[in-house]
Amino acid sequence: MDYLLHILIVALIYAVFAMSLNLELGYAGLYNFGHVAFFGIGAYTSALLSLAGLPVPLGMACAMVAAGMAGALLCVPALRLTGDFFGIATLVFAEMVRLFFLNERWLTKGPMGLPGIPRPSWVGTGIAAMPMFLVLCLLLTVSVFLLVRWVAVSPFGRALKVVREDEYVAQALGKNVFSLKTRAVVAGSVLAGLAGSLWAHYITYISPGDFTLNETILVLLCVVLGGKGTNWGPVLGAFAVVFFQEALRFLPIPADLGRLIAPLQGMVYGLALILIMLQRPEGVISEYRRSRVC
Amino acid sequence: MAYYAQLVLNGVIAGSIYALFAVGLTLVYGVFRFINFAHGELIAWGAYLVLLFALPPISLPLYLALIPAIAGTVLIGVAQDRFVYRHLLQGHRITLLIASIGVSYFLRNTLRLIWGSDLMTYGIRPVRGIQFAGLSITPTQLLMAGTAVLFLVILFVLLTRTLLGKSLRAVADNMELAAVMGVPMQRVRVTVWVLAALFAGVGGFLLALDTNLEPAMGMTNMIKSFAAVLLGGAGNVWGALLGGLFIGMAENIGVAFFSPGYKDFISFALIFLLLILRPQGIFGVLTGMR
Amino acid sequence: MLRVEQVTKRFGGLTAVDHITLNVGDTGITGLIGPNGSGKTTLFHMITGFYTLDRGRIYFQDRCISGRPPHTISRQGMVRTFQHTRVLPFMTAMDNLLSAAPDQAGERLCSVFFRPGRIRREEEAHRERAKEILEFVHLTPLSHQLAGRLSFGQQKLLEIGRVLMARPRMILLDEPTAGINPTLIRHLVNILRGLTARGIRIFLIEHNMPLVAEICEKVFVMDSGRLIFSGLPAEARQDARVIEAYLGREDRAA
Amino acid sequence: MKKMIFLLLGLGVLFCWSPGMAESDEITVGAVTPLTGKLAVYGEGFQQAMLLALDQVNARGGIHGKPMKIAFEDNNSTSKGSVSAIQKLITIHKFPVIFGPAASSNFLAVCPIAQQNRVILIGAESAASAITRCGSYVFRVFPSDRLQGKGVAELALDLGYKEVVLTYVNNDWGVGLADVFKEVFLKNGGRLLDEFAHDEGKTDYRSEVLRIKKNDPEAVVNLTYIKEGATVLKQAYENGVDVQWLMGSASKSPKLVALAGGAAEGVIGTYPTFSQQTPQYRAFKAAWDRKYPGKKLPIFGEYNYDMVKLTARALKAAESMSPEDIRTALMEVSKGYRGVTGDKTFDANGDVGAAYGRWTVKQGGITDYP
Amino acid sequence: MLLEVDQLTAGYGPVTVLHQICLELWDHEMVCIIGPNGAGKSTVLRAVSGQLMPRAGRVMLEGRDVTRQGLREKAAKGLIFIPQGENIFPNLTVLENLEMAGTMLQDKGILHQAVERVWAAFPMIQEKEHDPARSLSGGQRQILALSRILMLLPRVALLDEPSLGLAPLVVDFIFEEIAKMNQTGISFLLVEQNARKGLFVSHRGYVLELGRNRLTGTGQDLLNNPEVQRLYLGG
Repeated sequence: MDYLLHILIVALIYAVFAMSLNLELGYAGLYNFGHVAFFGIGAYTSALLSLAGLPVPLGMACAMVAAGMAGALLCVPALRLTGDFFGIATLVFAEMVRLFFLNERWLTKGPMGLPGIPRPSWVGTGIAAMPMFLVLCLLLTVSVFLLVRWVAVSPFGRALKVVREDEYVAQALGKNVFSLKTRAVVAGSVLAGLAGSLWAHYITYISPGDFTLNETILVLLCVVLGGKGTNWGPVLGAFAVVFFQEALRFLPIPADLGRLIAPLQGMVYGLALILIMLQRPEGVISEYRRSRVC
Repeated sequence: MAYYAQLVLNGVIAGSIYALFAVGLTLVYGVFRFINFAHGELIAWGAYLVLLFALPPISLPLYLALIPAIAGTVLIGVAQDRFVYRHLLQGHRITLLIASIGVSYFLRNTLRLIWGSDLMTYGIRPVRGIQFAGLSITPTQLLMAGTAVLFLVILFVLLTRTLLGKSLRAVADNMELAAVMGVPMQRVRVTVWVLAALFAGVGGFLLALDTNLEPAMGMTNMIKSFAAVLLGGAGNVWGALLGGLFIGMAENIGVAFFSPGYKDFISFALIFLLLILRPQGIFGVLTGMR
Repeated sequence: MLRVEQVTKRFGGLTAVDHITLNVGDTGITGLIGPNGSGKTTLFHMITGFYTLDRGRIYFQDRCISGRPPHTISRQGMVRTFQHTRVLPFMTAMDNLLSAAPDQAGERLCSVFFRPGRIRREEEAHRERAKEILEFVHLTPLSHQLAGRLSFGQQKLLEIGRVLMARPRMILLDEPTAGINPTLIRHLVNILRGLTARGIRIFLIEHNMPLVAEICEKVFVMDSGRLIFSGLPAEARQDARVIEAYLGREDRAA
Repeated sequence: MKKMIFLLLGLGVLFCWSPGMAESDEITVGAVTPLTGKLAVYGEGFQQAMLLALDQVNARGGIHGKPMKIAFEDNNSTSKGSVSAIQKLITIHKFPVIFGPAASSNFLAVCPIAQQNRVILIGAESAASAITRCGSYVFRVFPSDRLQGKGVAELALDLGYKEVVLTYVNNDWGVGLADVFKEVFLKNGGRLLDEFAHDEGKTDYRSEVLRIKKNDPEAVVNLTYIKEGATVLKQAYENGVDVQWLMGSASKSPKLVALAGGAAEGVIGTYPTFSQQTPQYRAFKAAWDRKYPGKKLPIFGEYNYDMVKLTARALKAAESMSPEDIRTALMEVSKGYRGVTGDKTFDANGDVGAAYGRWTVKQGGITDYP
Repeated sequence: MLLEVDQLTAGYGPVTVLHQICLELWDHEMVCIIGPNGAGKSTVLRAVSGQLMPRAGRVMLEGRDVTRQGLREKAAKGLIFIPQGENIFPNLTVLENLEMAGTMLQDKGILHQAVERVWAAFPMIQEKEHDPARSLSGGQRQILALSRILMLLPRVALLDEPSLGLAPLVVDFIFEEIAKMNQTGISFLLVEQNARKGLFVSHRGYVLELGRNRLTGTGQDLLNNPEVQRLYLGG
């Protein structure tokens, strides 16, 4: 049963991660291809602080703050770029962050990674901790979901959509585009930091190898598969992707063909991205579906 | 002193390969206005296809294996366009970029599926470098630099002396006008993909000849070549050449001062800075192609 | 209300706007006309902050606005439309309007979380206003339709409604009647007249000359980046330089 | 939307239908193995060695007449994959014994899970010294880095190299080993001319090689893997860097010679050794050649073999199939057990001791350094 | 009749710009389309040339229906289109621009002859043969664009606002050159904002208003027609 708990926890963490990306990609139209950087910053901050003896909730809060600040820092230069160049800049930023984790051994222990990251004390340790951790994740995911939905339907969310649809119109209507985008990225980064710190406290071990381009592609897939700009889309996408990954373990594949699985999985992801872009760029859940009916 | 000279020399040679890749990226960007993320996979496929034809059961000598391999790479390049990008050109550029990330992921994993993640080699015996004025250069490195120069010269001739090349530049300059004048658009777009794939494939082969083959070899090189593209001003072929040389030298010389763990960091930081300092320069497409 | 002084804009070797000085807003509707490529839209872009100025200054309500970013200019009460209609296609007509409401507390992320009550009240008020405006531009039945699915003319009306929502003191319209049918043009004229009655100044670029003659109290004529005429529309028709700009030079042609 | 629901349903069905559940008529243990990802190169070899041992166990009647089986679970060479894999093995299949993943970072990620679930985790090739502190349910048949780092330092000093350049692969294994090496080497009067990490999985190490050349050392300690090691050797050779290369156990493979060609000639390295003259080793070699004719022995294959054999022994000796009993049995049977790789007696931390041997490349083959 | 446009309807996306436009063009004739901004003049040329597919109506070239044919096919039949504004390739040299203009000429020799014709007619751009076209002045750019007519020697040339953005003296020069080409037997369908200029050099003129035929007649008649002035300036 713990295995199912494990999958659920992973899926929930990914759902938070995907929702944070959706805030930028779906609502503000910012194609952040380096979102994993904030996930990683959150994970490392939280892990380092709680290893240093800080209570876990405080560490998680600091993780969110740190990720948010990193997001703000990235915005200042990167938001001057538009569209795909913003994407490339963020992608490169994420690689730089990963190389920082890898090489600044005094801080992050470099490739050795950080083992033994504690879980919140009230969650408990060992096997008993799993259901409690699931509850924690569920609580946080639901709060994030409600929060994101609240933001999305608020005038702020509407202003973000205006920026996404037409920056010139937004400016002509008196919207400070730079500031709106910055706030979207910071909010997205804070939530990504939360997801990252959850991840760190769940897995209890992190190393720079966990925060590569592959993770970005995975979470990007979650968002575009589920439906960007929608509330349920990223959650659905995260569950679909995580469950798909785990389902592969149950395929009766002969041991000597085992090495084929990961590439096949990668091919499926790549193909999924291509097909979604070709057939249904808006994802499974469409942002405009409801209005189309009337 | 010789130490730094050697670093520069190595940088120049690495840079000439980056330039080969950058040219393809720049051509595609110039004509279709999107960053083909899957360009790196053309590099890797070029290298691996040579291996396919050079190993049993086909067992061609390397230079002969190169021919079908490059043909195969070109086919992949054209297929990318035919099956994916062509259908998306009307839409948003981001859709294209995500699709090209998908293509890249798909192709790289196909490579893994066939050849595995293991490091491969053409099995060339290591040869002592030729010593010259305190510098050392291997025949392979010479071949790399020579081929890069040769191909860039061929490209120059093609773009400035042939009607097709001029059409290509015309399309990059003003696609609508080119269509009005009856420039054969279909041929031009195929040519762009053929050229991009050709340069990537040949570059990939040279890279593998010099070092080894691994599935992610294209990915890292593509990102660095992108730095070269930006440095030279997107679309500018000679800019890409200079940009490639600069990136190659920067990361090689950087090792003398930083931890080698930060080798990639240098080119990434350079991309980041360039994007931010010269966001306008990026759009100087195909200027100075002469 | 709006003063443009010695404003110049160059693109490469081309001088698109050449030392323009004009004064808008002492009358209800002011027109800006001129042949294609004479720099009208460029001037609009400069007034609303989308282009930087190479020279000159612009004052709105006696405050210098040149060099300010577009959104601050808009917040001062000068709101524009675009030459090609730019509604927000994937948002409903209602949301199109709501998003234009000025100075929304709800657009600050902090208040979204900490002052929900105020935002709800504010939204309520905006919604009421938006309904009035939809009524005013005759789009009430379509308020929950995606803006992209409206007809071209309806989009034009929506765009004007959106400008109104921003509580402007002056609105800049770039070719408001381009591509819409005569009935709708009449409708539009009525709307514009209604606006001036509320004290909103209108500055518009227009090619439909009879319409300009009908509604504008004052016109400026531009040709090749220069201001060649300012005065009453009726006078403009008689002015040799204006005729020349439109029809070509008499001496060479005759 | 409909399609999506069907897809989810399909996945759910796949999910619930889990073959290979532990059945009562066979004894199954789990194994987290890098069958994909960057360590897949080694993973296949590990697997083959384990299967070889398994065949022998089952040929001799298995565990009390029941055949023994190993359920392999891939970890994609990542810590995330390892955690998922071990979760599945522990909670779905409820295996009492699990063979841990290669690479210390992956092993370290899973060992708290095993310890907390009270499931026995055995490693065959994870060397990080931190594993010693993993807990009472974690064992390894591979000696800790501490021993190997010390071994390389002693090798350098024995050969008379007091001033060397140290380079190591920038991952958990390389960094851990380098730290121990440095400690021992410096304490015993050695001096480092330069010290730097090199990235994992690159194809161009020329600038690193030049950095070595600049220091003009007599010897270079290069603690790295096969791929990286071969590339460094090859490019150093091309650049005319003629030094004595001192390497660790992870590079000791015929593949190193295959990749680096003549450039690998003369390399000296250490490895946790065991005599190849023992009957155990000869039997193992013969069995390997019978089962996999023409295939070279994989790196760490012997350890994987020993791990399976030792586990089988413990399973036989255990009073029940509960992890506690197996754990007791494991400690018991390991006492004085002589496997292919020598004495496998577990200490209180579940570690084994080792003797370090030296290898060298001579005429394109790997032999013992005299 | 060389070119006949019958009941042509066309537009972009949801907008219909042209409503049942009818035009005629005879051999050796120069016809000018005038009308206020937004009348759809340029759209007529796009729809006739094949750059924009008409929604309804017919385009007949020398009695054959070519409505559904594309730019290349029509160009092969002797109908070419020179768009307004950015109608050269700035980063190609002048010579390369000409080669692109003659891209439909299959034979190298013919191309060479065509280029020679251009050099003979416009020595001032020959001087800049190897300079990038972006270094040309506005008038030279327009000449370079018009050279395409000299190279291809079509039956009909559709010309969109050749005077756009040019100084008055240069405009006169451009129109003189157009008139010269007309005298060699090439028919022109011209869109011109500068109504007097356009009508003055043309045999006949059409006046469009809001995408519909409004007036037609000889150049002189239209020039003297007060209705034209009213259309432009209102009142």
